[in-house]
Amino acid sequence: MSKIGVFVCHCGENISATVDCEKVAETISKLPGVALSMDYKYMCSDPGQTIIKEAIKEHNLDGVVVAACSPRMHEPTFRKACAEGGLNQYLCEMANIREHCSWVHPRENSTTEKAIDIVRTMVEKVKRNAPLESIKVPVTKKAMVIGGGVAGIQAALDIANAGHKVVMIERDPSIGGHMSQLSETFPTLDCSQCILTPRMVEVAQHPNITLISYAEVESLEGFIGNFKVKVRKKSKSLDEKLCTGCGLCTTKCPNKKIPNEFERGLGFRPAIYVPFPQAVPNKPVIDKKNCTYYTKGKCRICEKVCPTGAIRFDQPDEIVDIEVGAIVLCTGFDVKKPDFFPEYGYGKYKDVIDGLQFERLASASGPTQGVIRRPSDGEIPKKVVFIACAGSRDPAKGIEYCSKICCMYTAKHAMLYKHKVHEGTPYVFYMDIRAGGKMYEEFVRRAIVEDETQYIRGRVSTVYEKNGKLIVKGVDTLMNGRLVEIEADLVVLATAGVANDGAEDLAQKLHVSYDSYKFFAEAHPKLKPVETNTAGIFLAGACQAPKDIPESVAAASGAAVKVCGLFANNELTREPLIAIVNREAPPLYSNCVGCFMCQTVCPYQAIEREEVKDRSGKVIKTLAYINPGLCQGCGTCVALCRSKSIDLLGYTNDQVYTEVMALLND
Amino acid sequence: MNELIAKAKYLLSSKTVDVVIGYGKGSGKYARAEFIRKLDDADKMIYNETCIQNLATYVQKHEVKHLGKIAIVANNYTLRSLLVLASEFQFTEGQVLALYITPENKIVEMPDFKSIEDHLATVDTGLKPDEKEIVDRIEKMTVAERWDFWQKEFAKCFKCFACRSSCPLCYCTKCMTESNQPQWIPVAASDLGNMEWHIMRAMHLAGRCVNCGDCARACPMDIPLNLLTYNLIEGIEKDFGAKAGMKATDISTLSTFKPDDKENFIK
Amino acid sequence: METEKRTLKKSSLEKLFNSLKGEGKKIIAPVKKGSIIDFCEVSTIQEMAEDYLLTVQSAKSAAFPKIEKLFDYVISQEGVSTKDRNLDSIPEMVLFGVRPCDAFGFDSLSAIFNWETKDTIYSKRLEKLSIISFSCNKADAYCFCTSVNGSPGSIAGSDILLTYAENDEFLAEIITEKGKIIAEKSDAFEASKDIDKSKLLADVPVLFDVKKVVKNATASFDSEIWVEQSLRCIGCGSCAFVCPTCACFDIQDESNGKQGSRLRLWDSCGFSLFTIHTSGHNPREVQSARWRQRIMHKFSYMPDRLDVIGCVGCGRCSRACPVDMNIKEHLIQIAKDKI
Amino acid sequence: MAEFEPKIVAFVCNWCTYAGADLTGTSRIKYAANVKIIRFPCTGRIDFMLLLKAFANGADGIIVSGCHPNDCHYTYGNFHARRRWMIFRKLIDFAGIDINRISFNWVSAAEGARWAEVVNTTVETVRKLGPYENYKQVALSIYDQEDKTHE
Repeated sequence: MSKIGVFVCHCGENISATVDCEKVAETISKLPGVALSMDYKYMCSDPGQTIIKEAIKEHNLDGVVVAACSPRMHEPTFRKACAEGGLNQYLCEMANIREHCSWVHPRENSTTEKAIDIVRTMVEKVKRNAPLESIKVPVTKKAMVIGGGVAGIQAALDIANAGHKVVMIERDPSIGGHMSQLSETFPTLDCSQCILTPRMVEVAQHPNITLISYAEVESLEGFIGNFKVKVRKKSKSLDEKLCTGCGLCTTKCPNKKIPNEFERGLGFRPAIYVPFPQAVPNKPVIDKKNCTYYTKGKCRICEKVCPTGAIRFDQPDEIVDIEVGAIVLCTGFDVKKPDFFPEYGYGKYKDVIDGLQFERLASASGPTQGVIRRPSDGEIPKKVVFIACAGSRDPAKGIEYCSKICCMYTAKHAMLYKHKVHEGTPYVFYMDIRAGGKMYEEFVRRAIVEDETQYIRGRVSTVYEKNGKLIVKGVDTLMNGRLVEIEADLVVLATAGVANDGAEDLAQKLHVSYDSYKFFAEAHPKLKPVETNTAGIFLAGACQAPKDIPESVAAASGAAVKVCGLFANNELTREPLIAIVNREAPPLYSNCVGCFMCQTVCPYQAIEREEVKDRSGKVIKTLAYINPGLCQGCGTCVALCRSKSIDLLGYTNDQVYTEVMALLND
Repeated sequence: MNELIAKAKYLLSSKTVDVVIGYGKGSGKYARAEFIRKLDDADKMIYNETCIQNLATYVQKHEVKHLGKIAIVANNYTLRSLLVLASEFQFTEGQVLALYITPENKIVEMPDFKSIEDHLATVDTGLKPDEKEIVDRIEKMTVAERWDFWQKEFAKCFKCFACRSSCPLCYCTKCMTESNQPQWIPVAASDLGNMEWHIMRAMHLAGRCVNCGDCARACPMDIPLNLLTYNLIEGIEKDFGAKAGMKATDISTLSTFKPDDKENFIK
Repeated sequence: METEKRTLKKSSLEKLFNSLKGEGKKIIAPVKKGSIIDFCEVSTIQEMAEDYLLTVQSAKSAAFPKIEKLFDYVISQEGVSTKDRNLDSIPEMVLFGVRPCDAFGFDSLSAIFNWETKDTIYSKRLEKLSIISFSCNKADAYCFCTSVNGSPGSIAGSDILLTYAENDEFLAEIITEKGKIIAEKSDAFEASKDIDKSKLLADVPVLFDVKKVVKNATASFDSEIWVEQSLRCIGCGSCAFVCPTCACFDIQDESNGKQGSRLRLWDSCGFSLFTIHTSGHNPREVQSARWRQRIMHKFSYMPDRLDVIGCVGCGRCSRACPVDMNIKEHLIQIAKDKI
Repeated sequence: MAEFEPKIVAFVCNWCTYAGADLTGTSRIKYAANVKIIRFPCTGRIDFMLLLKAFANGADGIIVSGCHPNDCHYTYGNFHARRRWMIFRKLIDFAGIDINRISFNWVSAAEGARWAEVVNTTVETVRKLGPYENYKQVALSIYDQEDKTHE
């Protein structure tokens, strides 16, 4: 028979005021398997804990029940005490007779009776507790950062500076992301390149960071601390070791009329190109779709002119396996495509552009060297209309959310324009101005007051061309819906920020969940904003939702800290309260019949297939296997399992069943 | 049915399959399962209104599995059972060749899941009017009446588990009722043991049962067990728009969810 | 004792019934329960099924119920205390209107339960049980009593056997002392007439030589026939549970954790877990081995050890079987010279 | 005669309702003592058999409660549980079990007062329904089943 020790706490008066603790202890002492049952004023006090420790030794207890407050309050305390007393901490249970009893009922027999029921139930449970050891999972102290925008850069640098290896994967030929396209940044109007470029270089030169540009994730295996990532290094048609980045090839390339992605199509680039002057790495790649050699089979001029003979036309894509312990997802966002705004004539009229295009126009390194010239004829626009919420907050367009950054950058655009074209007038059509943030409201005020931006509260119904002007028709809701018509020279759309193409695909590869807009989903909206529901994979930046630079950077540092926390130990220790699939002697091996209905209920992709093989290696049976590194112990699979092959340690079928019986049978 | 016999002989002689599971004349009301492995045995095969046992049950049987590749005479229930089994990874495509027999007694070979799925998409797999009628009748009773109705029925049960054994989807090697730590369900065929057993079984078939009715036919005490699953099938189709055994890749109703599942009882 | 022949008028049947009732005996008789006919307690003779061949279940539950409490127990700090069941609680019972094959079944049951040690509860029930059976004047294709040493008019196992004759009379055979007492108490019987019983009985042809079944089965443990015959079998327990002679049971405790009862429950050798060991090893791993066990136990082991055949040819197992495992056919096959 | 005091078992999840019930305590809100709580990590863990077992062991009523939709600590557990209850409730109702004796709720860690209310209303409902006699009889039947053999 088991030897259970029961310790009933008075909690000063908190329990004993309404519960007859002596009677509880006395009644419980008569239960089979109870070796010791006593009450004491403050179990959680040092003397109280000492009593438990000594009782464990003296009575050689194999289970302890502390009848006191909520386990959510003191379970760790008493489990620690038991461990110090030489009893496995998972053989200690708490009976909650304070929050669930003494505090919610008056001083009556029924209250004491209830307390007795509660304690008896835990006594019966603890008889069925098994000693458990915390789970140790080895950790590969190397992180992967996917995406080289400002968030990725920040995360990578933070982790690397903490002394851990980082592999950064960037889809494009250069890191930098959208921030490298920006001219100035709100609310300080300091030059984006000037603050970003040094960080980009730091990444490239950091001894702890391996940068793999022009590469994408193929697949992911493994679990927290032990991921195996397959990465496809897209062929650059270039031997990077030999290339010095002299750029001769790019000047000699005959095919120079390719719309430049970096300039958002406002400029051109050759087929062999470096995305932008400050690119990192600053070495060219060949754009196979547009290269004459790849399309027509002749040319090879770059190869001829290359002083180091670095061009490799026959270079294949390369798949590399990388083992990492944690992953930070920073794949950023995109903006809505032209076809989305037929009513604004985007894509139809050259002078209707989006915010990022305006950034390029305003950028000193841009196609117009920072002079605001409209794309159609290079004229300097006299009237510019900025349309906020182009797509955002528009259920009709399927985007119900606020893209958050547009209000600020629109104000910034208006200012930049005014600063560059003093005689010009900027107009802004807006729904609401959302300028929450340090110095943000002040910034918008400046745009309105100092730079005389005309803010018109209302939506634009249509934009059309009439003798060289863009007619913008809208309403001013503050002038009780008066129709407004502006003859603009340039129209700038603050297009909605949306998830990247392929975000869904990537999410599925990494088993992270995503919301209905294809933005990656955090594990908890408030308390786990940088975690995903796949342990070991973290989020930062605009791949989660539209974010501005400070937010992205903050999130990145947050994610970096999570990674460093994970890397702080050689093994990560987890509570062993996880599900396990039962094992039986052959020929049954397990009650599991491998229907894998459990696999789809698991929120953590913790359930894998395990093959039982005979000596010859022939598969006899395929069973569910629960990865202890991934299981979080919710137990949904346990309740679902028809053959009762899965059980949840700490809440086993035997334990919960017994609790029901004990609670109802006195 | 000569066409069927010829088909069986061909499949065996051409080594397409090692055994054809079909029907032969029975000694009672229903035809019995025959396992044709020799050409001459094929002459035993019949197909008529007495052939209603859901032969998919045998696909899971140890000895039958080991006979080799299987061809199985199938009706729509059999086909759906096969797809459920497939969706639960109990056999792989190509292991079982279904010989579906049309109402016009034409034999259609269904070697892969797609052919079965395409066929099922064209047939009416809903509850039959008479089935609906019984469910409605019981639903119209008061709770007390329903309780008495079922207690009388369950009292007949002596736990021979013919319902379980005859069900193609009850294939656990160790049934929950045999798991004894804890002993979830009393082993005794007592009123409680019987009620808990039948409710548990029905619940384990929720979203999986294809409504073949073999459990009720198998019961020597004539307990109308299929009513329990009829009722589930109705509700599951209404609440979740789900129907078991229509696709080999289906995810079972209870193994998934929709954030907007509608109920009216959780306060 | 020597069997006494009497006559019972159909009209006096109720008199007999009521006299038994009058003694406060619990009377079990075939009753129409919805779509099936089963043994139930009846308080008037009218509740009895009008016209029946056989009940779905056998009569064995009168002495070997599907649930039999062996003892109660209570767990306390001092340990476990048990309370034996009170045998006096077992009621005086009469099986009224059973068939000869059912009555005959108790011979094999007793052979098992009282093999080496006498099973007190079973014997007590049997002791308090009187059997008034009706000969069969009809049979169906599943019947084969005559092939296993039985007959539609067999007196074996009955206390009183009634055989329906023309002109609303029964030929009554008072077989045992128990029967005699019943007869006297009831005062329903009349002096015997000269009736040729054999003419009144159903015709059940002998289909196989049971000695050959015993010989061949015993000799063919490793025969392929078991696999062949059992391919169709789905391993449920319906055959065993309706069988008058199947006596396998399982011992289980029912408890709420602190107190409970130890029970004896019907079990079936057809169940896949019937013989599984704690080690995981199962000596009868496949259905064919379990089917062989069923046949061998009835036709080899029991004749060998208990000197009875474990089958009375009632055919219930075949009627109940969901997949038409017709035992008659299988026995005929086994009886063939070469298997 | 003293008022009937129903026995009620509450199956609750650790993260929302159990914490909510703790809050009821810390806020010193009083409620009926008839209800006793069994703690689970998640409503997804609650096996439907446990509800039957509660009745079989003499419960007159049952409370099942967990996190509101979208608040599940394990993201989806309560969604799976909701489906399970939708199906199970219909089934046992069809089998003649009184579903008015089972109260399903979402009670968050912040809803201490609501927990008290859930308990009190459930206790009142079940008190009106009275002891779950016919279920208790069936449950006890195991001990006298042999006498019912020939019913």
